[in-house]
Amino acid sequence: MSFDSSKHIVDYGDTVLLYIGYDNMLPVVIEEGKTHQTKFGAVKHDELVGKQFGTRFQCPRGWIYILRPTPELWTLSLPHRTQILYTTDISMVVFQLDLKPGSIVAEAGTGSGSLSHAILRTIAPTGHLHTFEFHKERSEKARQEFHQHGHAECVTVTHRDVCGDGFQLDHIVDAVFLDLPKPWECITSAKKAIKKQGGRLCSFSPCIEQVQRTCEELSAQNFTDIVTMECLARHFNLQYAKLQNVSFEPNKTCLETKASEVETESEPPVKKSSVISSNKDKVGDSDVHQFTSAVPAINMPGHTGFLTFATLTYH
Amino acid sequence: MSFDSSKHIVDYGDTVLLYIGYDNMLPVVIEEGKTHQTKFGAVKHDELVGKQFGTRFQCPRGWIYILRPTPELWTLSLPHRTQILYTTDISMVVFQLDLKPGSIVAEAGTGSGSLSHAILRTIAPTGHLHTFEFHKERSEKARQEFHQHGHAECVTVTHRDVCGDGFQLDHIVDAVFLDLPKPWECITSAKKAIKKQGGRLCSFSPCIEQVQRTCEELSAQNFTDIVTMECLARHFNLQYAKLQNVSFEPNKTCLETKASEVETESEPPVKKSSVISSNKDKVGDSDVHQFTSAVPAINMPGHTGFLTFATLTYH
Amino acid sequence: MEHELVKEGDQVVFHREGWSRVFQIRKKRQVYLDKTKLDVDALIGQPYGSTFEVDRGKLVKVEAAAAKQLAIGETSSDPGMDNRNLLDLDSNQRMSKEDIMKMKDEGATGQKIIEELIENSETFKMKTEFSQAKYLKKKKKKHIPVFTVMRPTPRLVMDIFSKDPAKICYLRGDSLSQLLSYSNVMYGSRVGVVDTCQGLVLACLLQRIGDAGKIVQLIPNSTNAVCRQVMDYLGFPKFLDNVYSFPLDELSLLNDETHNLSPGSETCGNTETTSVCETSAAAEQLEETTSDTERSEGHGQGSLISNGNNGAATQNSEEAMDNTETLDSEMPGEIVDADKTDTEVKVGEKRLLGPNRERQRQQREERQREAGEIMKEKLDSLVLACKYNPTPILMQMLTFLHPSSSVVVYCQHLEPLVECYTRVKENHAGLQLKLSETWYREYQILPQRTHPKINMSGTGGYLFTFITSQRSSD
Amino acid sequence: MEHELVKEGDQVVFHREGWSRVFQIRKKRQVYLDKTKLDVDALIGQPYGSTFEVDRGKLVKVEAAAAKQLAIGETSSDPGMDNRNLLDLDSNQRMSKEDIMKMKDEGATGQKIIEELIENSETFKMKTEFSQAKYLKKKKKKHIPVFTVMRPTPRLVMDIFSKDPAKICYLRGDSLSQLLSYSNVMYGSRVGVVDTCQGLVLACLLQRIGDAGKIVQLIPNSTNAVCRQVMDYLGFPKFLDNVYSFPLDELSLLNDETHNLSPGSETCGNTETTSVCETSAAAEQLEETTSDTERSEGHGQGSLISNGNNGAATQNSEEAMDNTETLDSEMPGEIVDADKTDTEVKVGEKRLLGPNRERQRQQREERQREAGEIMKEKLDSLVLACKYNPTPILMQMLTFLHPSSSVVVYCQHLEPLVECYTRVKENHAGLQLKLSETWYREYQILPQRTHPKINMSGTGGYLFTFITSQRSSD
Repeated sequence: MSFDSSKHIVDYGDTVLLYIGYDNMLPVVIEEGKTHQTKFGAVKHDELVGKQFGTRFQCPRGWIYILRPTPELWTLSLPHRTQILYTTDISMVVFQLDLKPGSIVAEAGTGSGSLSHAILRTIAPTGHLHTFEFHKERSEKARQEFHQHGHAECVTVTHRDVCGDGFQLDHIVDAVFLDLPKPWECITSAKKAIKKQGGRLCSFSPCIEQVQRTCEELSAQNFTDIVTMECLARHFNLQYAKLQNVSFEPNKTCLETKASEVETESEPPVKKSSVISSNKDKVGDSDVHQFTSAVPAINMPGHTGFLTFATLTYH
Repeated sequence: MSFDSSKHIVDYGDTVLLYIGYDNMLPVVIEEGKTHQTKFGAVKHDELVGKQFGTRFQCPRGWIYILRPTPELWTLSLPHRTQILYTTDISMVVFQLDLKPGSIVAEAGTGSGSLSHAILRTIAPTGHLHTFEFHKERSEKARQEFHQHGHAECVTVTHRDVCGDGFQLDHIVDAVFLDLPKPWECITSAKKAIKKQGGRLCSFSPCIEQVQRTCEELSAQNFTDIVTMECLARHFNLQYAKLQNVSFEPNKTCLETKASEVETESEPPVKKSSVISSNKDKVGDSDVHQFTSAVPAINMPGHTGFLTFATLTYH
Repeated sequence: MEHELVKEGDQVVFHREGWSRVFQIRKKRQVYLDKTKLDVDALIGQPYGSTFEVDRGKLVKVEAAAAKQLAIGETSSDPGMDNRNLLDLDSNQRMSKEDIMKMKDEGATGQKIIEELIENSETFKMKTEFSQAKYLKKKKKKHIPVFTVMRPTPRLVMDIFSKDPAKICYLRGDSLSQLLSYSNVMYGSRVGVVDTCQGLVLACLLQRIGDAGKIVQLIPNSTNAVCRQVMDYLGFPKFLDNVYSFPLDELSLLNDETHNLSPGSETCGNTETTSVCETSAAAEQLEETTSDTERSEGHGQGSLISNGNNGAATQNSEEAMDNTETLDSEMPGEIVDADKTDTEVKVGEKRLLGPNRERQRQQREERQREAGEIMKEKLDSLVLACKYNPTPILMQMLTFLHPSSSVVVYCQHLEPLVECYTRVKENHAGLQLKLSETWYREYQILPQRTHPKINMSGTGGYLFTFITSQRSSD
Repeated sequence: MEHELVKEGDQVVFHREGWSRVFQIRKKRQVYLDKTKLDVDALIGQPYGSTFEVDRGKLVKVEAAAAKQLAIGETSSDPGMDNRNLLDLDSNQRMSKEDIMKMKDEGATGQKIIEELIENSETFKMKTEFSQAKYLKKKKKKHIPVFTVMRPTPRLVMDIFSKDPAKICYLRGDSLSQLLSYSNVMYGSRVGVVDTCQGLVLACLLQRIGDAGKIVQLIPNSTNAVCRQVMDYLGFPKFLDNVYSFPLDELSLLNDETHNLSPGSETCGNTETTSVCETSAAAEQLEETTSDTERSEGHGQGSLISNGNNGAATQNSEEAMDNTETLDSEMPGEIVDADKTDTEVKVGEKRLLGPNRERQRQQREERQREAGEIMKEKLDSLVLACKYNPTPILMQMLTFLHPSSSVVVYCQHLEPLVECYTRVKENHAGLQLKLSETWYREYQILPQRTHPKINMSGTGGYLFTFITSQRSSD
C-alpha cells in the first residue's frame, strides 16, 4: 500500500522515493539488510524504516528526503519500459474520462504503467482497471509493480495484443483508454467493452493522421462529442532579476571612468568585458532595478500527443 | 504618401485614421468640404487639415485622435474584402522572406491588401511588389488603395488567377507569397518567378492537409529548409487586482457581524450577496492585497493558418 | 436494467457540445432553456444519453441518426477559403425578427431557420472563418435547442461555467484536471480546501475521496456564507458527514485545547453569492484584446464574448430574463417552478429550522470541533482555489499537513503564486516546487479541413504545486 | 552573371537547418567549424546556395541530390511508436571513441558513423521520440558537417544565437519580427534604439531604413563599449554615416544649446562584451524544467540544452576549444586566422589610430552633436531591446518622438513592461497600448507522421507597443 496517503511511516516492503533533487528521485523497495548507493553516498534501508515520509535523511555527503510515491512523482522516477505519458496528459485523461472511485476502466497498452497508477488512484478501492499489454515481459513487470504498490485487487494485467484480439470484455467498463499505433482498429472492440448504458473513450496519438482515422471511425460507430485536444504544461522559473538603471545626468565618476578607458586601450579588446564588469561593480544597488521574475522555461515539450475523447451513449 | 513616416501634418488627399478607441479606428480620406460621422459626433475634414498626426481632436461628444496609418493600424481598420492576414502572421512573413528595401516580391492573392501594405513598407522605394488577385473588383479596389496610399510606383496589381495561369514572371523576384486554396498547384510557377540565384517562398494555409500537399510539392521541386510554423499573439491586459486577506484571529467585529447574520435570516437568501458586499465594505484597504496584474486575454485567436517557408537556392 | 433511466429527483445535465445546463428533475417543474419555458416531466423514465429537441415548449425525443445530423460542429459550412466570387456589399441580414418568428410559428426546424439566416446574410460569406463559426454557434444555440440528457460529471459541470468563468475564478477544465492530479486526493484522503469557485473544487475532491475520507473546507469566518452550489449539481446533498467547515479566523485558537470554539459556520447550497474574483470589476478590459478584431457589426457577434466576461453583471436572473436581447445570459440552473420557486423552498426550510436554532448551533459547534481535531491530526492534501490572497493562508496551513503531503494552489493571477513560491522556498517547507500554467487547444478534425480551432482560451489560470517536507532531527 | 558568387571579403553564412555560423571570407583564413579547422579558400568563386561537406579539413562541394539526402530532418528515423519487441536492457553505446576515430580515419561518412552509433545503442530505441530527435540532432552536428553557404540575413543571423539566446536578451525570431513590424521603421525613418543584443536590433533596423534614414543608438554613457557585432554579420561596416551614438547620461543636456557636449561615444565591432542579460547568473535554473525529464543518462543528452542556457560561461573561445567534450560550444564567428587573429588586427588598428586620437575625438563630438540635433528634430520610431530597466529610458525618450510615432519595448521579463505600460497609461502618452508575447511552434510535416515538433521554446520574451499621442491645444 505504498501509494496510500494514510501511510506515514516507512516499513519493510514499501516502495519509497529517495529525493535527490528537483525532478530527480530514486524509487527503492525497502528490504532488510539492503543498501542503496546515491550520489550523496550509501543509504541503509534498515535506517529508513520507522522514519516518517517527507523527512530529511543524512547521507555521508548530503541530505536526501524520503517521499511517499504519488502517481505524479512515480511518473518522474519510474523505470521506463516504453515511452510514457506524463502528468499533464494523464490529468486530462483521468478528468475527461469521468473517472471516480468505482469506475471500471480498460487500458491498452499498459506500457510502463505511468497512466495506470493515476487511474488506479482515482478508481480504487471499488473500481477496476483491465490493462492490456502486447509485450509479455512488460506485462509481467507491470503486474509485479502493481502488486508491490498495493494495487493487486484493483487491477487485471493481461498479456494480449488488443489490436488483433480485442479487449474481450462484454459491456463492463465505464471508460476505455487507447495508446496504440492504430487505434481505429480497436474501436469496435472498445465499443463492446463499454457498458450498455454508455461510457467514455480516449485515444492518445502522436500524429495527426492517426487522429484523423480514429475520429472518422469513432463517428462511424456513433460515438458523439468527439473532441481532439492538446494540453501542454508551461513551467515558470523564479529569477531574481536585476536590470541596470541608466543615468540621464552627466556621470560624476567621469574621471574614474576615463582612467579605465585608458587602461582599456593598452589591453587587447578581447578583455574589454572586464571593463564592463568593473563598471558594473561601481554601480550601487540603488542603480539596479531588482525584482523577482517568473520566467517561462526556455525549453518545453512542444508536443506529446493528441488526446481524442468521445462519448458513447446507451447502445 | 499617407503611410510615409516623414509626413507629420494632415493635408487634403491623405488617408488618416480617426482613433475612436482601442482597436477601433476609422479610415478616412481627407476631402475638402466633407464631413464624417463618428460616435462622438461629426468631424469636418477641413478642420483636420494642418493638424499634426497624433494630436487629439475635440468632437461634439468626445475626443478622438488623428493617426497616421501604419500597416499595423491599417490592418485593424481596413475595409474587409476577404479574410485578411493579421500583424502576427504578417510580421513573420516579412521577416522570414528576408525582405528589405529593394526586394522584388510576388503575392497571390492580393485580397484586402493587409499583407501588401507591410510588404510595401519594407521593400520601398527601390523594390517592387507584383500582386495578383483573381477577383476583378477586388484587384481594382486594391489598385486604387495603393495609389491613394502613395505606393503606385512600387506595386503592380494584376487581375489573374495565378492557380490556373501562373505568375508569368521570369526569374525576377526574391520572394513569393501564396495565400491560395491549392498552393501546391502554383509551386512550378512560383519557382519560375524566383530569381535564378535563388529566393524564398511562403505559403499560408488554414488546414493541415493543404500544408501536407504543399510541403510534398516543395520538396519534390527541390526547395530546401522547408519549415512549417504557427505564430500566435497572446495579449495581456493590466488589471488592478485586489485579493482579500483573511484573518487568522477571532473577528473583533464579531457582534456586528452577528447582527448582519440575524438580519440575513429575515431576508430571502437570494439577497445574501448583499451581506458579502457589506462585509467587503467593512474590510479596510490594509486587509486587501493589491497589485497590478498582467492577465492574458481570455479569448484569443487559436489558429489563423500554418505558415510554410522554404528556400530555393540557385537553379 | 440495461440502461440507466432518468428519475424524479435526479440532477440532469442538458448537454450539447461545449454547453451544459443542469436541472433537478421534479414533476411539474418547468425550466428555462434559452428563454423557452420547458416542462421536464417528459424526461422521467427516459434513458440517460437520450437526445431531445425543443418544439414549442415540448421535449421531443430525437432518434440517434437525426441527433447526429443536428449536432453542432457537423453542420459547419464551407470554411469560405475560396470566396473569389463575392462582392463587397453593404447590405446585411434580410430576415427580420418577424420573419423568424413566423417561421417558428409555422413549425420550421431550427436547422431550417439557420439555413435561411445564412442564405439571407450578405456578410456571412465574407466573414473570417473565426467569425462564421462564432455566428453559427450563436445561431444554433438560439434556434436549435437540441440536447442530450446526461448524468452530471465534473467535466460536464465545467461547461456550465464556460460562459461565466469569473464565477469559478477563471479555473479552466485542464487546470482543474492538473489540480486534482497534483492534490493526490484519493479514496480515504484527508483534505483541506479553500474554494470560492461555487464549491466546484470541493465537489470534485469530494467525489474522489468517496465515502471514506474527510474534507475540511476552510472559510474566512463563521459568518461568511460559502457557496457550494456545485455539490448540488454533482448530486451530493448540501450537508455531508465527511465534509466539514472551519473558519480561518479561529485557526490561531486551534492549538489552545481549552478554548471554547465559537459558533460554527454556515454554509449554503444554492445561494448565489458574489464569489467572482475581486478583479472582475476590471474584467471589462478583457473583452477587446483578440487581435482578430471583428469589425462587421451586423449580427452583434461581440456579445458572446462580452457576456462571457462580465457575467457578474447579470447575477440576477430576473434581470437577465428581462433583457430579451441577451439570449445566452440565463444563469446555470435557473429554474421556474410550477408551484413555487426553489428560492421559496429554501426560505421555507430556513424558517422551519428557526425554532431549532439552538440545537443547530450546538451541532455546528460539534462539527467545527471535529474539523479542528481532523486538522490537528494533520491532513494529507491542501488545495487552495480562491479569491483570497493565498500566501498567508498557505503558510498558516502548512502546520496542519503531514510531511510528504501534496499541496496545490490555484490562482487566476500569476503574481500571488510567485509570492507563495518564494515563501515556501525561503522556509524550506517543500520539495518539487512547480509553478506552471497549461496551454489548452482543441482541434477541428474534418476531412481536408483539419486545423486547430480558431477560438482558443488565452488563460486557464496558474498552479503552484509542491510536496511538503520536514527537517527531521535524524 | 546569373548566380551570385562568393568573393573575398564577403560575410558568408554556413547554414543548415536551425544552425548557422557566419564568417568573413579571406584568403588563407582558417575557421573552426565544430572543432574542425577549415580552409575557406575553396568557397571563393562558388555560387551562393552551394552545399559543402567537410572531409578531413577540406571543403567538398556536394551535389543537390546528395545534399537533400544529407539534410537534417529528412533522415529522421522511425518515431518508434510501436516498440513492442524491445527489451529493457541496461547496456549502452557499444562504440568507443576510438572506434569512431578509426571510422573517420578510414574515410567513413558522417551519415555512416551515425548509423553505426544508432545500431550500437541499446537505449536509443527505448528513448522517447523527444530524446531520439535530440540525440540525432546532436550526433549529426558532430559527425556530418554539411552546410550550405548563404548570404547573411536577419533570419539566418537568428540561428547563430539559437544556442546562446542570453547574448541577445532571449529575443526570439518571431518576437524580433513583431518588433520590426510594430516599430514601423521603413526607408528613410528616423529611429532611436537601445540595443544590448549584440547590435542585432540595430542591424535589422538599419537594413530597413536603407541609405536614407537615420538611427541614433542610445548608449548608457560615452565610455561604455557597445557591441555591434551583428552589423558585421549583415555586411555593414562598423561605422556608417547614418548610424549615430548618443549617451543617455547627456540626455538632460540636450535642450541646453550652449552646452558643449562631451567627447563622443565609442563603439566596437567584433569585441565580445558581456551583453548577456544581468539575470543570466540565475539562468542555470532554466535547465531543469521540462516535464519530460529524461532519465537515461547514456549519451549526456542534457548537455545540448544546458549549453544553450549557460553559454555565458563559455565566453572565451579558447576556453571552449580546450574543452574537448563540449562540441557545440564554439562561439559565433570564432576565427583562427592563418597569419594573425582578428583580435590582433583590431589591436593593430587601434594603435594606428592612437596618434590621431584628438582628431578622432573631435569627429566623435561632431557626430554626437549631430545625433542630438536629429533627436531634437524628433524621431519617428523608438525601439528598446536591452538589459537596462526600460521604464526610465522610455519616459525620458518620449519627448524626442513625434506624435503618431511607433514605440516598441522588448524585454525578456514581463514585469518591467507592466511598469512601462502603467507609466505610459498614467501619462496619457500613447494609444493602442499592447502588451503581448508570441507563441511560436514548428511542425513536422511528414507522410503519416505529421505533428507539432516535440521541442518548443517556452518563451521568446515580451513586447510592449504603442503609438505616441499628443494632447493638442486645438
